Amino acid sequence: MIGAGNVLFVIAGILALAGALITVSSRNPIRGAMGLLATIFGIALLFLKLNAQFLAAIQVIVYAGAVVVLFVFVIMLLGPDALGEVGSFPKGKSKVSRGIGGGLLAILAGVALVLLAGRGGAHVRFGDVQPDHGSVEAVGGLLFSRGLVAFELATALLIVAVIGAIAVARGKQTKSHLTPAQRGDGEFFHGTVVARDDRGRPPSKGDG
Amino acid sequence: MDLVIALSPLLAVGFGGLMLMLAEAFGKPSEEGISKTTGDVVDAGAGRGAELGLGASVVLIAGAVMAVGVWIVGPETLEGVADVAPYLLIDRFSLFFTFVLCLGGAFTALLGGGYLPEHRIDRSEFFPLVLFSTFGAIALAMSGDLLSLFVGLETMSLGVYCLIGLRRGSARATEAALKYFLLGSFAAALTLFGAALLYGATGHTDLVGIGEAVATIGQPDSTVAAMPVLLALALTLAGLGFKVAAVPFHQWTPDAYEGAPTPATAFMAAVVKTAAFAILLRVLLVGFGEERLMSWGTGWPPVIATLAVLSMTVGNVVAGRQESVKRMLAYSSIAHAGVALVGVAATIRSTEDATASVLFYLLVYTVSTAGAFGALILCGSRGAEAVSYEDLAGIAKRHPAAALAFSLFLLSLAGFPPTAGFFGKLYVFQSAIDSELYVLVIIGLVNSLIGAYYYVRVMVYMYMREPVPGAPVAKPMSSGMVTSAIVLAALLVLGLGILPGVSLDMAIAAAARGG
Amino acid sequence: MGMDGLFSIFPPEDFTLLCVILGLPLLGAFVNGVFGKRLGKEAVSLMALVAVGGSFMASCAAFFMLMQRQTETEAARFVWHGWKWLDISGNGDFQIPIEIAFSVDALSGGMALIVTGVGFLIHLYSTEYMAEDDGFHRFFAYLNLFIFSMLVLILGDNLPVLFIGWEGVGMCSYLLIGFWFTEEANAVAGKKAFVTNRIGDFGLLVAMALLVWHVGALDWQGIEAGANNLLTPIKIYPLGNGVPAWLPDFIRGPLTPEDPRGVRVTAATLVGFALFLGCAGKSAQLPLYVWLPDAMAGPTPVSALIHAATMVTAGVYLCCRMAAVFVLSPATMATIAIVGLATALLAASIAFAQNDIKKVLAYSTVSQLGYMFIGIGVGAFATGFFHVITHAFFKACLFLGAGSVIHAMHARIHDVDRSQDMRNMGGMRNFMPITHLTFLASCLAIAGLPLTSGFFSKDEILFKAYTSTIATPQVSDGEWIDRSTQVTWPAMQAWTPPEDLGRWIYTLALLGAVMTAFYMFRLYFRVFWGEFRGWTIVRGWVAPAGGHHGHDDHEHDSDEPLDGPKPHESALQITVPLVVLGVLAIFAGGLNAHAFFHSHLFDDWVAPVLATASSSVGEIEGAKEMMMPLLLPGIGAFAIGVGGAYWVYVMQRGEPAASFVEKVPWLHRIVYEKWRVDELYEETFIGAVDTLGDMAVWVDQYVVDAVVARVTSFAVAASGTILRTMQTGRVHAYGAVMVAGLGALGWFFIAPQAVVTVLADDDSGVYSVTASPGLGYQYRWDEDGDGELDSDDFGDKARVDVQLGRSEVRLVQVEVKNALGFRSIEQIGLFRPQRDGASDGLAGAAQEAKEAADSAAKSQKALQDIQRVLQQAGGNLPGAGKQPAPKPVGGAP
Amino acid sequence: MGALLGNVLEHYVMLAGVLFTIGAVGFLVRRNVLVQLMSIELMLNAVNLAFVAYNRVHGDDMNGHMFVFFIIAVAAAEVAVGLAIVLSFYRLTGSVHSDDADALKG
Repeated sequence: MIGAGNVLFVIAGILALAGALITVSSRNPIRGAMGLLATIFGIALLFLKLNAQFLAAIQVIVYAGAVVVLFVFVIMLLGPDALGEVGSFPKGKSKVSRGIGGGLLAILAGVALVLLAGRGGAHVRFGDVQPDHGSVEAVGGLLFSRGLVAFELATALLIVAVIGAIAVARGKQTKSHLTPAQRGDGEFFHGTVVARDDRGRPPSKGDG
Repeated sequence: MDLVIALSPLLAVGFGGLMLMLAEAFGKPSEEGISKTTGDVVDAGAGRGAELGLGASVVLIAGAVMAVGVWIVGPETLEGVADVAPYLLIDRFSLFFTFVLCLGGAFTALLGGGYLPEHRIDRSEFFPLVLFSTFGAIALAMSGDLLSLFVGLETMSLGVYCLIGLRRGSARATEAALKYFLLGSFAAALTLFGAALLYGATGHTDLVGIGEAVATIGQPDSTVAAMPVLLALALTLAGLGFKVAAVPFHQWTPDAYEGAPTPATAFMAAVVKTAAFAILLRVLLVGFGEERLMSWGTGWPPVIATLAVLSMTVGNVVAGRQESVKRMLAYSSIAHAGVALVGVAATIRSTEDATASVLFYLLVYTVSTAGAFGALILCGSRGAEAVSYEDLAGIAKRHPAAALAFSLFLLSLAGFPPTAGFFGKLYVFQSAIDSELYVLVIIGLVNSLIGAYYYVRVMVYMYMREPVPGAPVAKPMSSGMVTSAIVLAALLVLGLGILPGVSLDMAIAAAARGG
Repeated sequence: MGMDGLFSIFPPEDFTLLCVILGLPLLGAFVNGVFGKRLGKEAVSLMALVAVGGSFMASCAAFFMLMQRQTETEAARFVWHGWKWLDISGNGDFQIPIEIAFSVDALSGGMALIVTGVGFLIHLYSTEYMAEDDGFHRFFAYLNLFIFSMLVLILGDNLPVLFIGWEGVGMCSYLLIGFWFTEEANAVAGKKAFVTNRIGDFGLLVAMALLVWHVGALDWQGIEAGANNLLTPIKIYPLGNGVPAWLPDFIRGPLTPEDPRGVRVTAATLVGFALFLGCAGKSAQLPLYVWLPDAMAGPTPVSALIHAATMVTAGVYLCCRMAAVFVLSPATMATIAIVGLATALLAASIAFAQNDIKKVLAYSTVSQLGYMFIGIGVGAFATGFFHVITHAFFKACLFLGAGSVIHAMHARIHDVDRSQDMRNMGGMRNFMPITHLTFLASCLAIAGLPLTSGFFSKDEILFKAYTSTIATPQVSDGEWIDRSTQVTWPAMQAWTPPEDLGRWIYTLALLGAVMTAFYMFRLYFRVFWGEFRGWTIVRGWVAPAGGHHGHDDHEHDSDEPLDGPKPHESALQITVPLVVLGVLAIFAGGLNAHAFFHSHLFDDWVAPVLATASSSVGEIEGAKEMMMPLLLPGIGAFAIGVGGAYWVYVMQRGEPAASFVEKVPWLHRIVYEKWRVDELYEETFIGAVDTLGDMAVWVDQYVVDAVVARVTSFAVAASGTILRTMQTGRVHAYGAVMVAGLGALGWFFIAPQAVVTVLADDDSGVYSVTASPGLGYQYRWDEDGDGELDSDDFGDKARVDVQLGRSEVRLVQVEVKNALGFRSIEQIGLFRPQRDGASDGLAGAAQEAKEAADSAAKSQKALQDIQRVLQQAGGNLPGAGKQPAPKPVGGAP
Repeated sequence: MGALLGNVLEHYVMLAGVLFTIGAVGFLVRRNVLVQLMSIELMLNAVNLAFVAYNRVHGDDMNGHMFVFFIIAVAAAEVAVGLAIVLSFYRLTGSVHSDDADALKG
């Protein structure tokens, strides 16, 4: 019998898988980002199916609302350069790349399927859960009681991310790529280190 | 109140970081010579590297002192400690690591305070990043739960990625940051999947609970499946092996070490590696400490032993072929991770002694490697940095003190008596002998022979070679902060060598509580 | 102040005089190193001399105090305890405290006298020799530091402290070799010395670890007291109990047919080998001697002090110190003697081919060190050590004399290489009489002129080589707990060297003595006799068309020097040490002149210290009567060697040739043109010798150097390069390697590992086989050995007990299934030996062992041999053993 | 089978495993740094799914849910830092091709 719940699982699963495949295979990163979005929504649906309402909401808000948007923003910022891969995949050496990629995928997926399903073991059916399983109250209550320590630790993480992202990315946003000659670092113009640079870049005394 | 005392090292570092941020944000940029010290970027707090570095090192040393204080008070007498468990375990094991990590962070801050202005990358973000990254490292070392493990690991790692990428104008630095970031995130994802499997199999995320659940496998009424646990073990080992830079999860190391600003390199070698070993020990001994998993046939000890052999051999062999001293030190750090892994594998028999030997080794390695990078910094100056062996030719004549200090740290890294490095190796190999891992010991000793070659090679260049006429040479810089860091490290290297007993006793005490 | 006064100031149990002995050179090094530049040369010299001189005086005081206390049987020993350095955990729960402690006894007291005494003379010498060097103060700081390190090495009361000195002298040697570090050769030599010594140090470290484990002590008294613990069989193969089959028998010990794994090597042998590796590195024995000749690139006083008199003898000193350990292993002793012999011969033959005066002396040093090790190896510790002392006198004198000659030559030639070349010398006795006489005295001593010091020490070594025997120790029964298995070994006898080994050593060492006498006098005659050949080597001198090299300058009249100063005798600071050492070189033999004077002062002096070791050393029957007969060949060797050299280098070049001129005119031309005679000898006799020398040099260069140094370093370098290319810089490659590593880890954990431990009891015939535990493992067995698994179902039974009859062989199988259903099968061959008292004999070679085993069985307990067959599959390192491929069985979901 | 679909733990875990594998393979074969980052996000999402599914079995302790909450937070932080580094790399080299990051090697 295929009930409504089962349909939801199938649809969400297919959505997630298809999105994932698009993400890793599309040449255009925008399309990849859209694939990621699909996966995220698929997984959010599965969260709902698993009584994880709170996480489903967070998943959509944070991933779709922040992460994917950030990706899209950066891709837009870079413009056509974001395509990045000229001729490597899926064009040019594509047969080899695709072969390797496909092979790896098949092997790893097979291994994962075989192992994770707990071969030969009985399937674990979900039982009943409390009505507040996965609700905002339940998870939130836990976050501010037992999980408070981890929560506080996460603040440090966010501070680091903020400072770090600013420190690394701030500055002139002009598209003024260094010429190959400038790409060497002022730090590294001595001796053989530069000689090893196969692009033949002459040393630069500047430090950007 | 007890809890505040117990957490004081962590709190000190965290609040210190916040204060430093405020000081940076509301401080006036140094008027004089900003363009001289920061390149093109002028921001609040820019050009104050020396002051901020001093502040950061004071905070971190305060953290170390507080760790000692809590040690003396005795973490087991503090009542509130149980409240933060299992996310943060305040025991002697984590206090030992807190001390070592604060020490490593303090070295980094001092080195940064001298290095950044000299090389015109005096970015004020450096020091809060060091503090928060150390914060993450301490949290990682303290964590007794996969959740805080993950959060601490990421806090530490994100900070380090940014420390490397801080040198915005440098393609090499950015490249190093990019590589480390991509592979680091990948490894973190692997670890996470392992965590998920463990949770699925055991229903626990705390290591003690996991350990207990794993022990029930095979009992008739057990609901825990063996296979996810084993898979999770493999994934966890891969993820943590990445952070400790064990072969074959090591390849990011030389690239990231070479591209990063040297103080950041020192941070990676000293702090990141130490914290990763702390959690590796805790995970293996608590989470996977079950008898069957610690058996030589099927458990993790043979895997760790293999990683150790590979790391020592590959690290040493490739280090000998480097032209860049910094890159050589990167490979040597891989080799040192291998030696520490020998100690981890030795926990198979004499668990406490072996753990203690790893702890002591990490302390020694932290001090020695921070000193070595400090000496490398001191040997160079803007536009004439010490990078390759040739750059260092004849430096003993131009800056005898720097050359002498460098030699001392190199000898310690090579394991010559009576430096600290010798005792580090001695204890590790001794515990391996106790566990009858003779092959490991022999391979380790042969490797330290190979290692002596390239460490001595640096000294040969410094003392016995003259620079080729016209070739670029490193011009030594002068910086009180770098000098003080080196002096501190040198005192510790000699002190730990002449009187290793005290710190070893502490390591043994730490291992007894933590294992 | 009398002796009592001294004892009240420095009580033997808190002997602070040692701090004075050690502290003065350290103080000197510190002052000269830090303030030397400002102090000026006079003050630096004074400081250095006072430091070493004071240390010498203090050593003398300590020596006299020792004489006061020492009796014939009881060794005096004064100790100073510094502080506790560290604790090492031993085998078991106890801690072994390692102290910073120093002690002095007959052995170390004598050595300290040599080091400070000869050291003082060489310091004095250096004040003149190095007078014009820019790094004067640095040189003396290093030299003082060397004396300090050497004293730490000698006086240290335990192995770790000795090791500090051991490393310290290495470092000082390194610094002093590279003293003129502008020269590339010095830098290379320094590095070579450093790296070669590290190989030796590796041995010493291993020895320390083993001593901690087996003896539980690292201080001299503790080691000596617990040395007998080393007479246990030892497990050297990492996980199994046996010894690898490819090891030669004398390392494996006697083999019994019943026990296919052989009887194990004793701990004493392993410790002995490791210690000797350390000694061979420091004392330049095969194959680690390569660094010493190169190390002569440093200043000459350094060669004299470090590379001849003191540091290189540290290995011999350590051997004497640990004599109680060495005698427990006849295999080690024999190895030491043979290695010493081979080194002595090889180095002597190389010395023929050298023209650099310092190179000849360098190889001669290596050769003499070989003799010392022969002495050690045959159990004549006191004699070997006596040779250390006499060698210190005559070799230091030779080096200093050579330095004096070089100094004189250098004043004329101003070129380091050419001023050391013997072909440019000759006739030096006319210019520098004191140097000549002292040099001659030392040459006679080293060549073994009867009644000189070298005669007594070397011939005593030869005598002992012929007559000494090492008692074969009884190896006690041993046991250890190996994981869950208890393993017991029966008592047995250790390996005994073949009986005629001593005779062979004696004969070959005699040949070496001939060679020594020859090359030393070749050196002597070419340098001091004949005509000075250095006239041509002057700045601005141009060879006439078709001119020859300097060594056959027959076109020049030696009475008409060209421009440039004549060689002249050196200053007083140089000649005084020469005279002192020369006199000692002649007369020091009186201390131990067994042969003619029946004097054995020295033997008596060190005998109490070496008493434990000596008790294991005996002599063959009638040894006393053999002394004179064995001495005569030694005197003959001296006569042949010196006579040969005289005939070749003096007679045929001098007067006899001139008298021929009148009698046989047709010979006149050839005799007149004496260089042709020279050339004839070059072609024939000397040619042959030179060829031999060249071959030895070739072996040195291409075999020893190549095998020891090049091949290994090439292998390391090549693998480094290959691994480097794998570091492509590409993120993908890195990620792929990581995933591959993860895959390998996963594979290891998922594949079931059928690792088996066997607990065997041959007496009852019950063999219990335990399969290693694993998460989610299930097992099924084939106990009866019919090749079929007994059950179709897997169970939890991880252990079976099998009962075997005598001589029965059975193949037990276990199949392991893990949680995924992957399986692995392992076969264990079990064998119960026929070991039933007198039922069947043991084959020839092992007869002795069998008797020993039988007697042990009677006296102690029933002969019991719990065997354990450890199947190595996967038990060594993962992947090392065969790892059965997992076979997926069962339905997939 | 049909009735069980979506009510059995193994189905979710298998789905998570496959997603994780797709992400890992994407990380390994793609050269575009942005896509590699997205692949890592896929892997983290797969982990999230596994955690939640397991939590459904382990009852009401909500530990798995809490873990996922933190993973999402960390992922967001990671992306912010990662994209900053990518931008910086792009500014210097004009490329988002990870094979262009090969100046450091050997």
